Amino acid sequence: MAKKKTSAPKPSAPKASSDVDGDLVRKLAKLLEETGLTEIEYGRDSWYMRVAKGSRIAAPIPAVSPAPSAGASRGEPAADAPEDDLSGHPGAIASPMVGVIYHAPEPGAAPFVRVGDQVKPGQTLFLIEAMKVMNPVAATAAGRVARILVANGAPVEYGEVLALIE
Amino acid sequence: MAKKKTSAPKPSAPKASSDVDGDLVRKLAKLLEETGLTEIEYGRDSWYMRVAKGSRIAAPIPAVSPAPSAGASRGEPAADAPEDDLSGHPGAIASPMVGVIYHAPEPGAAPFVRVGDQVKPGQTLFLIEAMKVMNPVAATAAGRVARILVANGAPVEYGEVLALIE
Amino acid sequence: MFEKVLIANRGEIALRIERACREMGIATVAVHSTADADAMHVRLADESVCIGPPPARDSYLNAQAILSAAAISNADAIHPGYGFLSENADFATMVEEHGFTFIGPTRDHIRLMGDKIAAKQAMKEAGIPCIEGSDGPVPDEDAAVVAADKIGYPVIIKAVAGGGGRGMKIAHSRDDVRSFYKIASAEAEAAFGNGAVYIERCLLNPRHIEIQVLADNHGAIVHLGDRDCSLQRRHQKVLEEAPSPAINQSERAAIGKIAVDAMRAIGYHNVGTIEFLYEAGKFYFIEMNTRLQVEHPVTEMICGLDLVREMVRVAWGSPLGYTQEDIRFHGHAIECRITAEDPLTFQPKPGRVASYHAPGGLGVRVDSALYAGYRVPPYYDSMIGKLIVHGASRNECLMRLRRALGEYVITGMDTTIPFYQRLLAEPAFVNGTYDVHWLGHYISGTKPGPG
Amino acid sequence: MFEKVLIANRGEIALRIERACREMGIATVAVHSTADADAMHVRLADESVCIGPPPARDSYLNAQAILSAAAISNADAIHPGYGFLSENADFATMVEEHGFTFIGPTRDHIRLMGDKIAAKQAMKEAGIPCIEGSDGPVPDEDAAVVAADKIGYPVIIKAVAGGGGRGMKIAHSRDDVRSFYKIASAEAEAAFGNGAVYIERCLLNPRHIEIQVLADNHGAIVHLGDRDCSLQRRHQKVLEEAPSPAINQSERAAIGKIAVDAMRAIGYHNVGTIEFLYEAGKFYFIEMNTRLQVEHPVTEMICGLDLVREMVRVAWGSPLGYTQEDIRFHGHAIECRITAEDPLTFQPKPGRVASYHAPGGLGVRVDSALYAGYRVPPYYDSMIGKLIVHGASRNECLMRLRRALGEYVITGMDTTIPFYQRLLAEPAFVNGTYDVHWLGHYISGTKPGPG
Repeated sequence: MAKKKTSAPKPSAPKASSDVDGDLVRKLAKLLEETGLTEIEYGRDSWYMRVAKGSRIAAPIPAVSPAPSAGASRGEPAADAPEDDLSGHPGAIASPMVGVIYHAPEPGAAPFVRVGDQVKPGQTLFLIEAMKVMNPVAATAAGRVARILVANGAPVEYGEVLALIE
Repeated sequence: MAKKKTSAPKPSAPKASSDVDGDLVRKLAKLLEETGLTEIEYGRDSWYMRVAKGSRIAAPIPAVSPAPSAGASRGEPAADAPEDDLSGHPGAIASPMVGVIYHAPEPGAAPFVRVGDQVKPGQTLFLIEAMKVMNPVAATAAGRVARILVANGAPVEYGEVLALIE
Repeated sequence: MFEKVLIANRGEIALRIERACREMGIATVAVHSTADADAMHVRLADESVCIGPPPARDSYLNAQAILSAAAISNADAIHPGYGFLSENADFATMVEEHGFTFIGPTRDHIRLMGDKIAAKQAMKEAGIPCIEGSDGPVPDEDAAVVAADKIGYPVIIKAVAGGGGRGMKIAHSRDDVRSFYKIASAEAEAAFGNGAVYIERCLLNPRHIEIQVLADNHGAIVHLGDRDCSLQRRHQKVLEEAPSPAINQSERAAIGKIAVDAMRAIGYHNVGTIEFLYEAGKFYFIEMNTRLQVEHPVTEMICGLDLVREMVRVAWGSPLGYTQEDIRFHGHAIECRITAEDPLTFQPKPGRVASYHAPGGLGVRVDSALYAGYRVPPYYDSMIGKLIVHGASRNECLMRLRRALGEYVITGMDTTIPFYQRLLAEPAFVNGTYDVHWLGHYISGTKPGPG
Repeated sequence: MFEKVLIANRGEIALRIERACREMGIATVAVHSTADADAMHVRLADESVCIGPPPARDSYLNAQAILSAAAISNADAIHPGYGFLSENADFATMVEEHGFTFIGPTRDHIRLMGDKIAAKQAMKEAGIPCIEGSDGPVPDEDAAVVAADKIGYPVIIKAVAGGGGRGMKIAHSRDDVRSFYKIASAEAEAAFGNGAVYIERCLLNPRHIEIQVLADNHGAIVHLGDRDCSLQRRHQKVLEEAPSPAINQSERAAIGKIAVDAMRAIGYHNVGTIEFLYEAGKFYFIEMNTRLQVEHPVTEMICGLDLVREMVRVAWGSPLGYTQEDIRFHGHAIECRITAEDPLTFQPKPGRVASYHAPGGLGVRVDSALYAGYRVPPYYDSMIGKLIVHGASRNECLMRLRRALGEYVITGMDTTIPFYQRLLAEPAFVNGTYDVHWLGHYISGTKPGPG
């Protein structure tokens, strides 16, 4: 009968994995053979894996975020994960403001700290210039300067990791 | 620093790895064997896991698809899964065409078959009227008429299950 | 033309401005709080700068951080969007003093219109109709009656020092004025220590109708017609349409001309909106907004102009290049402000968008920064998108709105889409007969009060 | 008005028609093959009927199944969309004979225009410019020269019985005619057993420009301007724009008037498109399409009409209600046909849409039946959506197209979006100087041949 929508919109379709290159297909085929599985699904972008034996069923690949992005849409590289990871580092010194960072009190002077230096809490590590005012960035704990992550004179944004103290 | 998109758009998901993790597949295959499951799904990114045992034919997945539908958008009920399930029944008699179904050769006459009747292959079960032509629908195998699913005079669409022969 | 514009905003309006800049070949800098690192306006901009933690006062209202972001990204100009710092004359001043162009009106006009009393005075002098009143306190009953007679009934007797309804009385006749004068004065004395009262025309069932103006820096000024924003909940606009179903072509032209003349008189630049109450064929000035408005798309749809592009062009110093006679209005447009709120109680409910599918097809425009997987942060306004539809007639527009709302899929969180679907069944909306009070009564389930 | 319309199509055009019907308050019936049970046009229709298995000949081309579906769903009328049965005069006849209204031209006009020789003759008689030719075979060299002199050089010598380029020679001068006449005739004799050749004007770098017409059943006819569809790959249109960047206002008005006069002469009803080759200021009839076309949205964008709504209204018997003078063109529109193909090789690649996010904002329209999770079936056309942009000028339109393509996200499968992004960097496209051969050369990486 004609399906009135009061009774019969259809649930979504079953699906299988698709869109893989030949080598990948061959590799998966070989794995099927080797393991005696009847099915392997495999995801991309936000990882997914599914293996099955015997029956064939429908299962969703978890939704990947379809958000547009200037980078992605232009096919440009899209990862600075390592940089992001540092924000979770216990000794990370994050920028308290947007501005330009300086390693030394004035041009030509020695830097406040160098990698390897021991620092005390409250010791000035950098200056950040914002709106023509120099703001000191101080160490929050004692330790050794393990890494300095921004170059002298570089612009920094809020929360950007400037250095690691260990 | 200001994030130029040439160098630093933020990924929302881990980068795709085009290499299939063969070890993972082998590990999951071994788990299948060991546990007697027929299926393992596995995800990442806010985690996902699913195991299954025994065969399931069609799994309607809740909320997998964001497709608009007239029914859904009006908050109307949206499932006739039981009806759909019958299409996989081995004794299902599916309508070969769109039309109006008749149980009997003419108004007032006895129906071709009733539930419980034994039928032979080729035996007429129904007539379907399409474009003013009556087309017989015949049994494809011998068996007992287990269910008749459409009322006399009802419109039927292509592939709609008309009866079950067991 | 500008090479790079910093957008000091977030959400759909940041995206809206980015789109306009991109279409003009201008690079964009998005600023964002840490809560918005994954927001669409950040993803789609050419560059982004994190300017602070989630609270708006530390990020989107942090003028210093925004100016530092403009400095380190070498932006030429700053577009403030709406809300946040968009009507902050001090911010506009700082922007200019740091050598950036502020894409909006002059700081002086922002300041003038930000002072509601000075604004009313200036607009009155510039010929904008304001509500008739006694021009100061009335000393006694007889003076009150004289003033009320001159204004016409009903009038409202209000405490000069007042607010909140105390010392406020509606008088429908001379007798009422005589009866209520002393009561109002006594209430005012009791409440505010000042018994002085004044008299104004009382509007019972006004509509909110506003006029969009656009001016370049060379003396060219046009109006882009009217918008009807009478559907309000707690003084927040909920749905806007253009043109207003309540006024006709000649009223439109007349109030438009008055607006243009007034803008010329005060030397206004860039975009602005003059808001009026409208009742019984007359307009009464409320206030002027010296910025782009949320509801600007309905104007764009009927007059075929890109208002953000025009703002940028005019801020650069380009001439309008057209006159009032070139502005033509086509059809009708309606905008729904979709919010992350319970569609019955309007309680804000931020959450994660599980799936997202925007409506498409002829006459449908969606301005939204949502996407599947996006988490709506709890720190900011609950508006998550605007659905704008355009049709040859108001009826076609309503039918298209119904169709588009039915196609719009946002799962995983509550939105006000179902509210708008219900609204489309209300005769007062369909017939366009609503006033500014109607929606409040509709939502609370109460009957409108006596007219 | 019709109460229920059956849409005998699938994909974006079925959705397009559904949207128009819904906005007119008309119920819709979707038909579908078993492969399309989850398609958007099925999900969004009021009712759906499965009419057959995946192959189109058994479902979307199955006239009997479609008419049965119309009968069991009590539809009043059938809209055929484009492709499938839309230009099948027998189907139109069956539809009418079974008591349904066919939403399109009359069966006689469909049949006439389906016969390319009869169509050309009829159009010529109705005043439509056709390519100049010898009106039949030329018996010898001298006759060939006389004919060629009259037509003007270059001319093409073609086999009467021919096709596929054999027996076909381009002659740039009298000497060429004399040199090539015998060769062409001999080749024709060898290839087709018939040495007769005729002579036609040779177009070297033509554009494809077409005129949209619309007629009611009461004698009112308008043209809705032109579309330039010169960007073709293997005779398939790839991108269309309106108006053509190659013709001016007076050429447009002139060819439009010729089209309207011709349609009046043949008593045409509903929509139709007269396709021309255009070169050096002259139009030459190719064929007439008696249906809605894929590229109709660019016309809608610039003239503000809903063509599907107009088709339905006119089929019902409603008068147009406007005249040619009421039709005004605003700005410029471009349509990209997004296909599920490799963006370099154009190899069709059906697949599953992993995520989907359509571009939004001012001047952007998406007509697509895709959604996240949808599996594009391998049985039908590879077109999965149309991106249509409108702008005040062609340049604004191009900038907006670039912006919108950049926002369009379809993952999980290949689409031609990257192809269009590359196209936007090509001077021949940006400057609008392309002809019908340009895209083929661009894609194959070859230089255009000598002019």
